[in-house]
Amino acid sequence: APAERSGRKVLAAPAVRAMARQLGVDLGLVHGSGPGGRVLKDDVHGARNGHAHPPPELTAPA
Amino acid sequence: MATKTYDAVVIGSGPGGYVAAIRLGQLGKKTALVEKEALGGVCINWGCIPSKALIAAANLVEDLRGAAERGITSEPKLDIAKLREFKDGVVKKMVGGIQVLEKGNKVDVIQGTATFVGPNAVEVDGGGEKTRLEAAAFIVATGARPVQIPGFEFDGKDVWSAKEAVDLPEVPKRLVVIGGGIIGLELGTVYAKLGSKVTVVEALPTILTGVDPEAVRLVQKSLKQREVAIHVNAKAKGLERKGGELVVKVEVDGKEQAIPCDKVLVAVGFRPNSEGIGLDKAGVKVGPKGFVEVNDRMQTSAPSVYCIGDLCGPPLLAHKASKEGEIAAEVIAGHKSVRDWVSMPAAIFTDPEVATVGLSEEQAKAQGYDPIVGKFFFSALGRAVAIAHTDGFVKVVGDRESKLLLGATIVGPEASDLIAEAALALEMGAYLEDVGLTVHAHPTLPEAFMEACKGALGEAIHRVNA
Amino acid sequence: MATKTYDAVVIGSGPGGYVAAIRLGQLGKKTALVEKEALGGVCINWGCIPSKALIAAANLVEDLRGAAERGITSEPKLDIAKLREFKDGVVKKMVGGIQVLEKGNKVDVIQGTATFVGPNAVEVDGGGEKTRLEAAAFIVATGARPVQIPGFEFDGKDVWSAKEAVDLPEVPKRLVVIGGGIIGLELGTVYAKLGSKVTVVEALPTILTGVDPEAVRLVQKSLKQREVAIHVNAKAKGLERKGGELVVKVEVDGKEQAIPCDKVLVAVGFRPNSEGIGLDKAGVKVGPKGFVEVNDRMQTSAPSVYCIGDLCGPPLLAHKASKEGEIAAEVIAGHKSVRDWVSMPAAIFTDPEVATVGLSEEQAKAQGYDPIVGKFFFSALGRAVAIAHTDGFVKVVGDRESKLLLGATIVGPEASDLIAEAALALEMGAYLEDVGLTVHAHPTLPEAFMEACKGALGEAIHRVNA
Ligand SMILES: Cc1cc2nc3c(=O)[nH]c(=O)nc-3n(C[C@H](O)[C@H](O)[C@H](O)COP(=O)(O)OP(=O)(O)OC[C@H]3O[C@@H](n4cnc5c(N)ncnc54)[C@H](O)[C@@H]3O)c2cc1C
Ligand SMILES: Cc1cc2nc3c(=O)[nH]c(=O)nc-3n(C[C@H](O)[C@H](O)[C@H](O)COP(=O)(O)OP(=O)(O)OC[C@H]3O[C@@H](n4cnc5c(N)ncnc54)[C@H](O)[C@@H]3O)c2cc1C
Repeated sequence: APAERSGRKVLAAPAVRAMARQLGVDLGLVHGSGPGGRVLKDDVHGARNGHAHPPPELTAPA
Repeated sequence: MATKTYDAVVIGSGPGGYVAAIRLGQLGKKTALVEKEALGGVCINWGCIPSKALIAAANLVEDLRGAAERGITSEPKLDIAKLREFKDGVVKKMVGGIQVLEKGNKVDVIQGTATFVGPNAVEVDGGGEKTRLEAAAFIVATGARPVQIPGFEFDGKDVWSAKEAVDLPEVPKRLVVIGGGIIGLELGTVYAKLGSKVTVVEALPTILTGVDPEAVRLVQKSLKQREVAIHVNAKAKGLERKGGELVVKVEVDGKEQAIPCDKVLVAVGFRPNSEGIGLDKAGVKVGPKGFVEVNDRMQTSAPSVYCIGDLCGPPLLAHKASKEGEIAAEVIAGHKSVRDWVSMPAAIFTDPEVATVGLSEEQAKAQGYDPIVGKFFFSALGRAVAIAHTDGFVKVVGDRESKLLLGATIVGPEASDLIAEAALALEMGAYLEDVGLTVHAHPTLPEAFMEACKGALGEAIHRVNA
Repeated sequence: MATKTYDAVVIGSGPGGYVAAIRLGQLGKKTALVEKEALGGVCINWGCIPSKALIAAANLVEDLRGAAERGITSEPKLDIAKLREFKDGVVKKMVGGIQVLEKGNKVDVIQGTATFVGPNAVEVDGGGEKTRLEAAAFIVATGARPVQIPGFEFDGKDVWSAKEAVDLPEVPKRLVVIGGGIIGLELGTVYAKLGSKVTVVEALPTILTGVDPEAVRLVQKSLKQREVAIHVNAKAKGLERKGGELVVKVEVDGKEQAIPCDKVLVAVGFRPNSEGIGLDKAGVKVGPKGFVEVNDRMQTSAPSVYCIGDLCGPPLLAHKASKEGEIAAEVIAGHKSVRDWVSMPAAIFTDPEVATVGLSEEQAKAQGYDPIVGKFFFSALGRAVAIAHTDGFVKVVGDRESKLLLGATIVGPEASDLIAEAALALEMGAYLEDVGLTVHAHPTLPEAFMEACKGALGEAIHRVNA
């Protein structure tokens, strides 16, 4: 993904990154449900509860 | 020798150290902050803050000179002593503020020079009296100092460092500034506006190396309008004193020139203050250029020692020092904080101001992006025209494929403030469209950022798209 | 009568209409823009733009008056004719810019008054010559006009509307401003700074109704420092002319007062220009207060007619009009655009400036949030102290549970520019922490926004947290 080129592994806002660190979740393994795959807080929660790769129907835009 | 024990000891009270100490206090750590000179470090005492007080005052005088077209005429008189007093008052106010903040966060401020005697102890020499401070963790934030060049040793009289220049002892008739970087140009501009005939001597092929060339062109144009002479590819070879005046010898393209003047300001860079503080005793590894090596949690090679700010390397910026101070404090307090910023904005308070964040077009290419660029000139922006500050532009760089915003360069009125929105956009992972779709109040300067982002997508409103 | 056919016709060339036309052109629609007066509407000709040109000039004069503490003394002389010329030049430049933009986007600009003769046709009266324009889609953007009050009919001589006040025909010795809202105070402040003795008469219990009371207090304080008299709960009853001077009769708490003056500015609101343009012929429903009813795609009750800007209701703001113009144009071009903004910033160019976006604390409560508030005063910010503009604060409102940012109020230097970052933050769905973790350049004004966000979380650095 192009985002990798800027040295940023995943598209996520600072609060989401901080939360993932705190919870010990690897953002690189989280499916981002935001625009363009942006990882949101809910995605991190989901990943932590064992849904590292949620089924696509759960992440399709509403 | 008395011994005191703390959870953490911070050495150096610049924007790195004083912020780290506040944050440690906030997080419940018993903290000492050791400072050998004035609280606040370079930034508060003779850097960011006082330089900007002078710049703002000089800008006001300058604004006046250009105000005749708006029907405002005046012959401003300048009382340098009064301006210096104002600047001193600003510094005093900020230093007092830091004192209150440290106290409010239960930080002990200790006056003296700290030297490591082991990985968990420093000795503080407070002028005669010595104290031993023991702690589980140390944050070293001793900053950096101006580089001297042979033949131009700082004497506080004829040859100034930034420190003397910011102190504004006088407005010399003729000032030679060696070094056309940020600090040299910020201060050179102040003196030019206050009445000095300024000559800038820069060894590299351009002033403001590393800054967007179009931005540099605008700064250069404005310096020339203020009759500032600029010599690039020029090496300062030596200084002579001839009957009351100074003569700076300069080599340009192999030919020697002599520039007579009354004061010389040398602003060619900063070197880290890593010697003489016993870093070896603590087991801290120092890199080849004297900067302390750290990882992204601000940890050095010694498990008990953290290092932040100018001391651990570029960019030498106050807000970088403060951010690293917060991170180090949080790591000491057991948080999982890490240096993971996407954007580290930089502001240059020349005239016009220049501010940058993220990637330039060149950097984007170098990182493998196919960049798209959007540009909007302040001369087309209602707010800029209304306030009679139309020099400059906003330029944004995005990724052609994903349309992610990658960086921004802003030149013009309030550029230093306007960059904040771009920094937030980058940090949030915004697309060009996110900025373009966000309503921006009219008439305001940030509309230019919005238009530049739209322009990169071929959808600018106030510029005919290519 | 000649007939021309377009894909879309835009009526009214204010910031709503002229932007809509540009966007339609951009999207490949054959477009006409009809204007009966000057291109640019209220905003460009006697609203946002020229008022800010006057405000900026008045601020410069004012800055000078306060500059003695910085060692700058001067006796500025003001040439009103010259300032008016400058302001006219600013307007001319912006109008010229719009012309270029319309042309560049292949929009036909037609001078004249448009009246609907059916849902798909208007007649344009260009002074004698009439043209019929037929189109599949119309965007109506005829804006609004100042409200008159009985006894104070605008005569362009003694009783000014904003239009005359912005034109700056003279600086009256004594000016009574009826209406302590945004426009009345912005212009009242200009005249006070230029030398008028200003009295504000406001019918409600406070000036700037709806704005954060703390912000209002600061504006009020600064008005009083400029010797502006403020009467609240005061009803303007009538105007008398007595031997060369005017006397405004005011009722305060049931008692009548007489305020002698030289000019009266009435700024008590705007009413929509929905009459006389044949909206009924087009089948467009007009609401009880004269505003045209639209849905979130700017569609009226008539399928061919869209309506944007002041004409379709509050807030009466130029950037709202422009945004709606873009949306209407995109909907006409088949895009799925919709009015879905989270943030609609508003800027008030008083002294200090006030800018708001999102929810206030009260609004947050009313919407069922448990709000947390963070506040940071400019008096504690290095940049503000250095530029000698320390009045004001940034106040942010967040949601206690989720820590989402809900809104911001900024009072102080450059507030109108600083609100952009907050607007983007809201639009991006930022948490308080997102702003707090974003590096902000030092020393700059937006650091106050960062500190306020951190403060709401109990983690401000430059303020001792409660
Ligand atoms: C003229 C000028 C203008 C500038 N403008 C800007 C600007 O606009 N924006 C910006 O971001 N940056 C600016 N900078 C750079 C900025 O000042 C530095 O990046 C910043 O001060 C670095 O902070 P620091 O905490 O790392 O160290 P410093 O501020 O250098 O503080 C180090 C402190 O450590 C103390 N110290 C050293 N050794 C010991 C010891 N052994 N024991 C006890 N105390 C010790 C020193 O006395 C000093 O107070 C400017 C610099 C200058 C010179
Ligand atoms: C003194 C002042 C200061 C202001 N400052 C600000 C500010 O700082 N920020 C801000 O956001 N807003 C400001 N406003 C408000 C802003 O000007 C309006 O919100 C904005 O102009 C509305 O735009 P519009 O396109 O809806 O209509 P308008 O700008 O009112 O334009 C309507 C146009 O339609 C034309 N028209 C009307 N009927 C017809 C017809 N039948 N045929 C052809 N043409 C027709 C009119 O001649 C006019 O040019 C200010 C207003 C005033 C008076």
